[in-house]
Amino acid sequence: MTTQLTAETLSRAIGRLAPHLESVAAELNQADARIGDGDLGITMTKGARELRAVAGELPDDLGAALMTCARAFTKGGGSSYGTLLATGLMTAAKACRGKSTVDWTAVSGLLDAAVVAMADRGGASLGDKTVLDTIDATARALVDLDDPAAMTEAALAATEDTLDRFRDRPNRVGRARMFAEKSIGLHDPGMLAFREILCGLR
Amino acid sequence: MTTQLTAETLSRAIGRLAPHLESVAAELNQADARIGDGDLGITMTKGARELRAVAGELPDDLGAALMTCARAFTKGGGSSYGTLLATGLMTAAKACRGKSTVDWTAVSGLLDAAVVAMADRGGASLGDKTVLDTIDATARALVDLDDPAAMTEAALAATEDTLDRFRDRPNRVGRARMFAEKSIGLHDPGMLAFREILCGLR
Amino acid sequence: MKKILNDPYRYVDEMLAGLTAAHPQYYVLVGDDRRVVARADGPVDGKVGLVSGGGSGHLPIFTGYIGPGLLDACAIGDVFASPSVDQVADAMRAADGGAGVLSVYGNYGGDVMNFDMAAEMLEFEDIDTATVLLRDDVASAAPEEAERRRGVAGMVYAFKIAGAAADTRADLAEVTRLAQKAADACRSVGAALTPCVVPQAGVPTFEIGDDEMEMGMGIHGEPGMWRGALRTADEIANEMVDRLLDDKPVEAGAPVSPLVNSLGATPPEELYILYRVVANRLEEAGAEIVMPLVGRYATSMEMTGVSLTFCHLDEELAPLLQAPAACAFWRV
Amino acid sequence: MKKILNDPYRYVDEMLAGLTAAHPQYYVLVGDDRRVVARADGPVDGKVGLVSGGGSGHLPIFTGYIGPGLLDACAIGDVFASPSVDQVADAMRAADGGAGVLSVYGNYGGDVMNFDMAAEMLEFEDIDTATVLLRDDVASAAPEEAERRRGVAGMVYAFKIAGAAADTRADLAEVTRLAQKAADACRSVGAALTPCVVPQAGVPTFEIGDDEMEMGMGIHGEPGMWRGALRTADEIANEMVDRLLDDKPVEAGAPVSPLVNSLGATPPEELYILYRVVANRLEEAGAEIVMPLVGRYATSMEMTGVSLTFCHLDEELAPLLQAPAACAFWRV
Ligand SMILES: Nc1ncnc2c1ncn2[C@@H]1O[C@H](COP(=O)(O)OP(=O)(O)O)[C@@H](O)[C@H]1O
Ligand SMILES: Nc1ncnc2c1ncn2[C@@H]1O[C@H](COP(=O)(O)OP(=O)(O)O)[C@@H](O)[C@H]1O
Ligand SMILES: [Mg+2]
Ligand SMILES: [Mg+2]
Ligand SMILES: [Mg+2]
Ligand SMILES: [Mg+2]
Repeated sequence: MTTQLTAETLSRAIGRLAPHLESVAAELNQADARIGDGDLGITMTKGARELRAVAGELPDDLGAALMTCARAFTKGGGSSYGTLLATGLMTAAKACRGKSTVDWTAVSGLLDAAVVAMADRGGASLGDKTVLDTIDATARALVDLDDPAAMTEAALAATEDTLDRFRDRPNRVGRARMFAEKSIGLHDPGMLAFREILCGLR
Repeated sequence: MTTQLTAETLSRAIGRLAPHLESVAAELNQADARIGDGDLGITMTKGARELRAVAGELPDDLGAALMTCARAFTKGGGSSYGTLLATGLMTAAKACRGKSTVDWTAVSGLLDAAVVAMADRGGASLGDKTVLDTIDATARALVDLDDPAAMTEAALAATEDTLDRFRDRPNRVGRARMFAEKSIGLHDPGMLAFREILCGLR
Repeated sequence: MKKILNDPYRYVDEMLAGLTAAHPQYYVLVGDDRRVVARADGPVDGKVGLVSGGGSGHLPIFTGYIGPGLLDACAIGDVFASPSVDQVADAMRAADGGAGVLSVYGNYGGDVMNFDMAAEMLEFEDIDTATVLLRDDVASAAPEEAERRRGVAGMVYAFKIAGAAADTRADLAEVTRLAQKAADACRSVGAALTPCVVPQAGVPTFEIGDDEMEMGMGIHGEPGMWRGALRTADEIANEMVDRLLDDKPVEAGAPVSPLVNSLGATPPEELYILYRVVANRLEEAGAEIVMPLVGRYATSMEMTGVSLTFCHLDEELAPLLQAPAACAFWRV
Repeated sequence: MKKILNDPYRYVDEMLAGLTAAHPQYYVLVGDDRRVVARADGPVDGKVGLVSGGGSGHLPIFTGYIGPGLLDACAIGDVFASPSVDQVADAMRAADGGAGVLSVYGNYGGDVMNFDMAAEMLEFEDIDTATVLLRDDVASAAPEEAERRRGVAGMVYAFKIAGAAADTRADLAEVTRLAQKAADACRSVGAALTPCVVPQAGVPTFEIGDDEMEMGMGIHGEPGMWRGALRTADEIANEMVDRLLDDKPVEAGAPVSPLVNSLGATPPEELYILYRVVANRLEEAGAEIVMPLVGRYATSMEMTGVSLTFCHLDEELAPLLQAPAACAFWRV
């Protein structure tokens, strides 16, 4: 169990992730339609397609590989979620530049840094009921973990827990802010999409 | 019964005509609405108002007096009917220029000339189911008559007869041409308005 | 079809008050009943005066096209109703710079009578007049009856070309010849998707199903050639091009200016989608596309729909179309 | 709300193809996925490049305003959707004439993220960038939260003034200062009467009763301040003027440019009826009216409704607003 995160790991993860994201696109569109513009599934499908296209030829440098993945989400669509994911991935890319392997225990810190960059990019704070809250909870849950399978389960548990905690609060940023009242009782679509990413990594 | 047509006759006729036209405006609007734009009553009301305004100060010259009446129908509105009436009145005005009296027997000829001018102005022919057909029939009916009361009754009889003869034919000019099929079975609004003019002169 | 207005009977007067207040450099209200708009810097001495007019509700037609290189005055009726004879005569007087007055307007019965009668009045005042009627709507009568056709967006070309001709200080006969040539060069066809509301009437000008369109409908709701399910942009554009080219084919290499016009509510986005096809088809037909126009040039208030006009040019007309001109709605 | 289109997913691409084909003297398509439009004669060497962009469906905003004295490039998203980071970065590259790039656009969350991220990419390429956000919609947040306000038709003034400033060859800091000053000078409020249809969605953006209007509604259907029975033109104009002057009063004698803007279907006739009141009220308030604009400057396709913008000018901004500029939709 002393594997490490490499470009090869990323490439294999994409192989599982892409088909899963495509299979849940309709659900994500629906969730986004309730309090947004209903395109979140499209965003994830487009991202998945771009990821597939690069999965086979990721550079060995983990930073460069992560940057390639980030670019998959800045092409094609201009959705908030895609840009935020790209922001998070680029932050990780910068941290990993020049390394071909990274310890699994570093993942928690990478997620922390991503949350900071994404908050900066989108102007949201923790507690605003966005994808940030699930990533932050995941970062907490992964501290010191070094087994990828166990990490995925821990991340999912933290994410489910966050979804539940936030369901009855209002959305405070993005398109959903317009429907703050309506959003009470509904899951944030971006949080749901993050859960599906984790499911896809399983 | 050897009276003649004078400016004074016109002035008194306006006194009877104007209120009558105003009283039938709604009916004429309705008739026009069926196969046109529903403004014929408005046109007649506006004309009546302008006529009232000039009735008291008609010049003695019959030509000038008729020209003043014609102008009452070129002001304010731009409806076809107003312009056609003005065209007919102006034709009569030209024929009467310089005279302060005209024999009643001349009226038939004045109407004939008016029909020619109006046909020229509007491009319609006799038989197209327009006001021209009633004026022409009236001109026929008035040949050699010289008693104004008898003339009005003869004109009305000719007009009623023309209305009946044309009812089941299609309109061939003006706005109503668009609704040629629909116009079968309906009286032409301009013919109806001519009947009301005659009624008002009674 | 909701409208923002006050008293429907004051619609046109308030509109003209706002129009002339917003653009005093172009427009000035003249005439007793404030239904005549003239060029702010007119009449232009020694230039043939250009007059148009008709019912309101078609901006920029007619009044909008007053300005240097365009019209000198317009007589403005109520919405979809002819201006009065006196108003037309006032417009002609306002346009007269001593070289005579040419009236350029659409072939609608009421307008023709009133312009003709006003012209007779002007002749009494020793002002020379001439008339050019637009009959560009191919849907409004068969080719054999082309004289009965109504005038629609082709007016824009006639105004522009007549305006440029008058600016050269050509005499009334020559300006009339060129305006007539421009009018004869235009073919148009429209399609309506939704009606509009005449303020004083308060009800839609016609009824049409939620998924229907009518090809060939006139700008006041005059019946067209077919009504049926809404087609795609490419189908609509192709049918319109076919109808126009059938009526007047393009000569190989000849310059043609196409106008893809919104009847009001249809947004420019859709006009550009149509324009792709129009441009391709014209090129296929061997035309040289000159000064394409895409936008709202002749409308019926909030009607949804489009019209397509081809103006078939030559060495004489093309430079006149491209000569400088300015009004609040269009600059060349 | 019937639309003339082909494949809804090709709506924007076909629109851009038609736009650039119709006006090649102004616009050229660049970039990998043909979602960037740049000035046909650009980039202009040594001039600050001006970039804008955002979701489609607002013509002439954004793309229409590319031209001399105006913008240099735009990145165009799907209808009401942000362009991608890569598209924005491509627009910035296309606009760069070596003096840096200023982005001027409306304050919408997705756009802000994507422009910011693209700007970071450009910094890597040693291109200086700056940003000015429009936040002119007074209905979108209270004065205390003015930072959260959305950008609407005030963009037109910011584009124009920034364009004129860039034309003087001022440097990036100075063009940014003037563009920011123009943005800060604008206040807008809109009212919607009917919704529009986003092609890919196929349904109206909101529902509203046949006799209702909504004051303060945003251009994508964002909720406004009140919904109620349709008011008269004068009532609507007066309320809008009140709201704008409450937010930013006119200084006596100060130049103000008003923009009475149609959201799409509302015809110019109605805009002029509104303009009467706007002009009277501004004059009463002591303003000097400069270059009033009335027309379709910032729309939401076939939406019925209007917006009113006041741009509060001074000796520095007024000449920039009135400096020459040209695009297919507007000439100054
Ligand atoms: N400014 C923001 N900061 C953080 N998260 C955001 C922000 N805006 C949107 N999100 C997240 O993205 C999700 C919506 O994504 P997406 O559908 O792409 O938005 P849009 O269609 O409005 O561009 C939200 O549910 C939320 O989790
Ligand atoms: N060209 C014409 N020639 C003769 N009569 C006409 C002509 N056009 C209209 N009319 C007559 O005028 C009547 C309609 O008048 P009016 O309502 O004023 O028309 P519009 O409202 O279309 O201007 C018709 O019923 C017909 O009798
Ligand atoms: Mg979304
Ligand atoms: Mg979106
Ligand atoms: Mg009528
Ligand atoms: Mg009428």
